[in-house]
Amino acid sequence: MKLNELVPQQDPVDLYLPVMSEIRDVRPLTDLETLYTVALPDGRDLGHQPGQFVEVSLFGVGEAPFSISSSPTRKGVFELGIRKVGLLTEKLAELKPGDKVGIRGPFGHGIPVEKFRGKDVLIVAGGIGLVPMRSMINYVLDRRDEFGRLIICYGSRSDKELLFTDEMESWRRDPGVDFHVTVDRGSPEWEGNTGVITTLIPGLELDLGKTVCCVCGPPVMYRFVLLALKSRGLPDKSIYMSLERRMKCGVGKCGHCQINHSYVCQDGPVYHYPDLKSLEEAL
Amino acid sequence: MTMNLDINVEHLTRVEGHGNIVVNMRDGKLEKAQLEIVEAPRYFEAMLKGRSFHEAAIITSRICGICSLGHQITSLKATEQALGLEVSEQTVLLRKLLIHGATIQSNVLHAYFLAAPDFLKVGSVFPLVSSHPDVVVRALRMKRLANDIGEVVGGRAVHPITPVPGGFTHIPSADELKELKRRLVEDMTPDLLATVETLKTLAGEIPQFERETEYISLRCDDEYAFYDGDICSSDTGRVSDAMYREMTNEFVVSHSTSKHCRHNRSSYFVGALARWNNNHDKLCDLALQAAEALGLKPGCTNPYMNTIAQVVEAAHCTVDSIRIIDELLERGLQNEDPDQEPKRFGTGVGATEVPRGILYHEYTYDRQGRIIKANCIIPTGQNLENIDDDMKKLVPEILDKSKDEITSYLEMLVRAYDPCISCSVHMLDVDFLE
Amino acid sequence: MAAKPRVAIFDFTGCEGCELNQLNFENQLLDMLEHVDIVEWREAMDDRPGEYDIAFVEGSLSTPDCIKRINEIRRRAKVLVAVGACAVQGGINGMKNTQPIEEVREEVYGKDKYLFPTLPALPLSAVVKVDVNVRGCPMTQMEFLKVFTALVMGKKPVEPTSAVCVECKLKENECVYEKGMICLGPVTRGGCDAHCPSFGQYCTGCRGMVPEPNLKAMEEILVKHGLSVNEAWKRLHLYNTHELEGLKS
Amino acid sequence: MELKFLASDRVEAFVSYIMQKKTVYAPQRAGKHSVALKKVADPGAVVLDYARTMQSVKKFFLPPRDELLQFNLADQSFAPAEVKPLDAVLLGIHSYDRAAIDRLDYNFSQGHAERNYLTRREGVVWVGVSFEPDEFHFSGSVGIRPHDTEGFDVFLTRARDGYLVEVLTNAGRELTAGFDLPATDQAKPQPGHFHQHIFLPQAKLNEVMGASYNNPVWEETAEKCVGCGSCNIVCPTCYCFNVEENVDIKVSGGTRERIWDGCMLREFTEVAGGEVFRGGLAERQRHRVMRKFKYLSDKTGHPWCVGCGRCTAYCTAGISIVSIVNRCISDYEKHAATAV
Ligand SMILES: Cc1cc2nc3c(=O)[nH]c(=O)nc-3n(C[C@H](O)[C@H](O)[C@H](O)COP(=O)(O)OP(=O)(O)OC[C@H]3O[C@@H](n4cnc5c(N)ncnc54)[C@H](O)[C@@H]3O)c2cc1C
Ligand code: SF4
Ligand code: SF4
Ligand code: SF4
Repeated sequence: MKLNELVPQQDPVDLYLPVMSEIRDVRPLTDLETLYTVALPDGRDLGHQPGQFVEVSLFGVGEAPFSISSSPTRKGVFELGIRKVGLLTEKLAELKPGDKVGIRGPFGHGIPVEKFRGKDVLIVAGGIGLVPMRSMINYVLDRRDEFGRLIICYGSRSDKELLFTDEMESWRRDPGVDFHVTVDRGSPEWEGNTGVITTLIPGLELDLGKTVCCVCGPPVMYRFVLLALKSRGLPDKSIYMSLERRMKCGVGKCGHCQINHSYVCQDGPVYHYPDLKSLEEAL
Repeated sequence: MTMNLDINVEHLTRVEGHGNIVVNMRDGKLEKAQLEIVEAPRYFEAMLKGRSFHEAAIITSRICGICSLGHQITSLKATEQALGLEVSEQTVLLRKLLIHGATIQSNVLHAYFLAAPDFLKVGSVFPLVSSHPDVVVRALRMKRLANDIGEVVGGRAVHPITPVPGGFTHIPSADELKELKRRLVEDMTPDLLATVETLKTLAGEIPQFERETEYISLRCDDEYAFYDGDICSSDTGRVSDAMYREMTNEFVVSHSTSKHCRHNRSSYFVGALARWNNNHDKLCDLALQAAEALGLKPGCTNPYMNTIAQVVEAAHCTVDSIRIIDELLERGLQNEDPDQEPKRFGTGVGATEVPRGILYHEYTYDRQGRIIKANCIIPTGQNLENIDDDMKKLVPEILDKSKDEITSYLEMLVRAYDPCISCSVHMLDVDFLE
Repeated sequence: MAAKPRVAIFDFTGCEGCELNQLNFENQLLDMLEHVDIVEWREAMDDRPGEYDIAFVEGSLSTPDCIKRINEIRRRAKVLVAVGACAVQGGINGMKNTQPIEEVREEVYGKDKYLFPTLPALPLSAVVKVDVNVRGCPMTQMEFLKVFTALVMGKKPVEPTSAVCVECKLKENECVYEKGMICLGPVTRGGCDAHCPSFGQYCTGCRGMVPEPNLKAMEEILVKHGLSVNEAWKRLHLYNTHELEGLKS
Repeated sequence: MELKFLASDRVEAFVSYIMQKKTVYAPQRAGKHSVALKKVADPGAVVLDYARTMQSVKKFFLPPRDELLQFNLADQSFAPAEVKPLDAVLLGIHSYDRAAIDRLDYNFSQGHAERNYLTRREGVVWVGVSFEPDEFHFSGSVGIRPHDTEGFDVFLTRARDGYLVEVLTNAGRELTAGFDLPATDQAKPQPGHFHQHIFLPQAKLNEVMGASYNNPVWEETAEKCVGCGSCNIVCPTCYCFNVEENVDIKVSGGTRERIWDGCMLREFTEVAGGEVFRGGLAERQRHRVMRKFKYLSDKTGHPWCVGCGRCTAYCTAGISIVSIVNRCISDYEKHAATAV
């Protein structure tokens, strides 16, 4: 077929214009991370899937992708958990309730929740990877009867860097949640597990035929977690992973997030692991 | 009357580069009155050694950002003479236009930003932004236009890009030149007249101090010399630029990282006042009117009047820039390739009048077109001995004043020379033995 | 920011062209003064108070006194900005570093050499922490304005990392290699809008090297275009002796 | 198709004529050795005989610096950038550059269709011209010949003493109507020969490139490559961009702009914290070439390289995309031969 016949005909859209939205609440999570509650104008709903992201911008500073940390079941506002690492995130850290940010999205391929429905849900989150996974966790908690067990493995560099510690308490107490947490290096007060996140996996109680897993964390983590899950016998088709890449547009135009033939902002950030195997540069 | 006096102005402000003024008087006897140059030496000889002729002007331009255009043009002249490179008439016209731009910008900068605060008894130009906004806006407008000449013709006002051995890498368009001309006529000329008016009101602030000395500048028969000419001394007359070493006679003194110079007397003066004294007959009418209005007379021996001579020159450069642009437009601008095929490898000297006075570069090239020997004598270095001599005469004459006043007279004296200390510590005078 | 940031401007060993370039913001100067208070600037003013938020520093460090002064400036400044090639990467002054310093002094001052102590020319970052770089020889005005507005907004300025060639290509400049000249643009950090090639002159490398430059490949290009290996490295060293020496070790 | 004739000495009159109808952009001298597409002011300055322009027509639809919006810092308001249809004649365009626009059209309409690009694309009348392949052209290897008229409204084929004119569409008829173009019975001359070839049809290339992921050619090329990104920035089918904020000196407002970017640049995949996902020059070079001959062609069946030769012509290191691809092919064939 000729190329110009492949060109889809659709109405062009202003892809890069943000919707000015209000910061409703700012809650520090640690020294570096802050949780923002954001409201679109006119009480509009963001309408996202767990695992999707939005592009957040401040005029004169920049724009960057951030995962939505709240569950779509909680309406009216949404939450972003942001780590202070550079230009934009440092300026975001100065924001107060009532300030405005630009929002575009939601973008990307989130967690295919229908594939998780009726299954045991295993979440493996490293560091800031808990931010997007929290959306799924709360989604499952809000629709408890639609899912089987909820197993959460969370690893952090130190106990000082643990996110959502208050929510963690409720997960710990919730009999329907199997919650495990470990830190690489604990402070003297730390009484929990120490060691990298993979040390949690051998001890998990898993119903292999019924478990679907989603992994999110720093780039180095994936390979080791995969090995650990494999040695537990979890089939590849039951694994999903959320990847991070540099991205500018969020809509498949700017090219930054490309991994081989795949655009993370379009085909990801959440990938089905079997699809990732054909992407040499992915992991 | 003060019998003991110690003045030590460390890191004199509002001059280019680092210098201290030191005066000691014991029991009415002046022990020391000198400008100490403490700027770190730069060792340009180590940088030039073995460098290609393409790079000579790029490197020497970095001797001083304030005088970068002057160093560049002078360096190109020396290189071209050494290698037998020909330049076109258009190149010469464009270079003269560039020199005018640089002279106007430097003289305006000095008069308004460095010297004027002295007359108005403030520490810097910044308070003037609110007290004399129209004056500041005018000064900025004049400086911008002067810099735009540098940007349009040279690609950049500081460390210009386009002048290279044998010509230019890029020439301005006719439209760009026409626009410069329009602004020179419509903005610069009235601004100059206004500057003269402003200065007239301040004329009383200029100290009355006279000391006869030798004035050295370029001189040429058909114009007020900046680019071409012989070396001319008010004491001994004209000699060719090849004789520059005999005219400068550099020597090391312990209180200065810059070498000093002398010729017929213990010291001599270079710069706007020297050019005025030697060449006032070649100035255009506008400049002569400005001189008249500001009380600048031929044979002036008051070094404080150097600032006035600079303003007079700015007027001349403006009028002459308009003339050069007309000539360029009339000839039609040609895209010419610079001549970069050396015809010989030898020694060449360049001498140019830059804002602070006469500047010399001399290079010797080997058969690969690499520098084996370089020498460069800069105006501030030539003036240093004259400044010390002025101070030695001035201090005893003003001993009835307070120490603060004496200090400020001395600071103003040094600033009047518009010294460029960055330049003066270039340290280029060495023979490289390969 | 509540109060206007206080700005101080300092110079070390260099040509002062960068400072002059700051005075050359004729069209922007008054707007700039709306946003900051300039509290110290030897080249332009007398006052010398001790407190400031942002220090713009030009020039490389080349005497023991320089080292003392820069430490003092660092101690007092919240943000230290290195301005121009001399301050950022040692610049042209660095060329003397490859020659034994005693010899150089001997050549220049003869028996008087001990009158004036001197060190190898160092970039500021060799002695103190530098927060922001404004590159170029002279400093690139466009970049200075970007840094200036960023600091006024209280945000971290972004440093360009890609080669000058990118900017040349964006402007569709005729590559000076096509004119039979050489150019260091391929390994030189952009951010100047390819100023020199836009005026037909080759890029001399004044903005320093791109991160992780492929110098072997650059040497090959220069040699292919007629320079000897020795001359190729001389050209690369012009502004970047300190950086190249660092890459070597 | 009826052929008409435009004599060389009437080209200028033809350009003046169409200039009365629409703005015209055409190749003109830009420097001593180069030709660039620029708005025509002087019809005599148009150059129809040229090898290539450094930047293709892409620059009109996806400008090197493209304002996305203007913002006001005081009240946090913004206004979208004004984007207008180009609405002009693009005269003297080579077939491969027209083919590149088909590829960009695809990129900017699939998935999310982008207003900025698609709006500018409107109102263009394409007047092509044949080209004589030089040492770098190889578009024949990707199925684009010097005489191809596809996508053009009017096409000029270089012939003796002038050009054979084909008026191909209504837009073309409208543009040329009223200008006297006599019919001719001259036959279209044979297109010129290419001096560069990829030795395999595209259908097979996907397979070859798919097998070349670990070919040593990437590391070998990386030794010569300085990573300057010129190859990306001159490519007519590269469309990657970065986004920057520009704040005015009054710090009262500014613009958000996108600027061409390239996958050969190290920072392209760098994220906060310093992780670079394609750090090595070999990986970057591989990505660039795979993008042209595999990643996007797998999806659409069309190569994303149009054989213009720019990336090779403007590479100061002399890296040739044709040599890279041919090397992959010969290694693949060698491997296939030994495997049998
Ligand atoms: C799909 C996705 C989801 C993300 N979710 C979160 C989240 O929930 N919380 C969080 O704290 N961070 C998240 N990140 C990372 C976040 O985008 C970066 O921390 C952020 O871009 C850093 O911007 P900066 O301006 O502060 O940093 P700088 O280092 O100053 O970055 C400058 C520019 O580089 C680009 N860039 C840098 N790092 C990244 C990156 N990691 N990803 C994409 N572009 C980058 C951006 O365009 C940014 O404007 C996510 C990234 C992706 C791709
Ligand atoms: S002129 Fe220099 S910087 Fe510009 S493209 Fe050519 S090599 Fe690169
Ligand atoms: S143009 Fe050549 S040297 Fe530059 S990045 Fe591309 S392949 Fe490498
Ligand atoms: S990859 Fe090279 S030859 Fe192919 S279209 Fe791009 S620039 Fe032209």
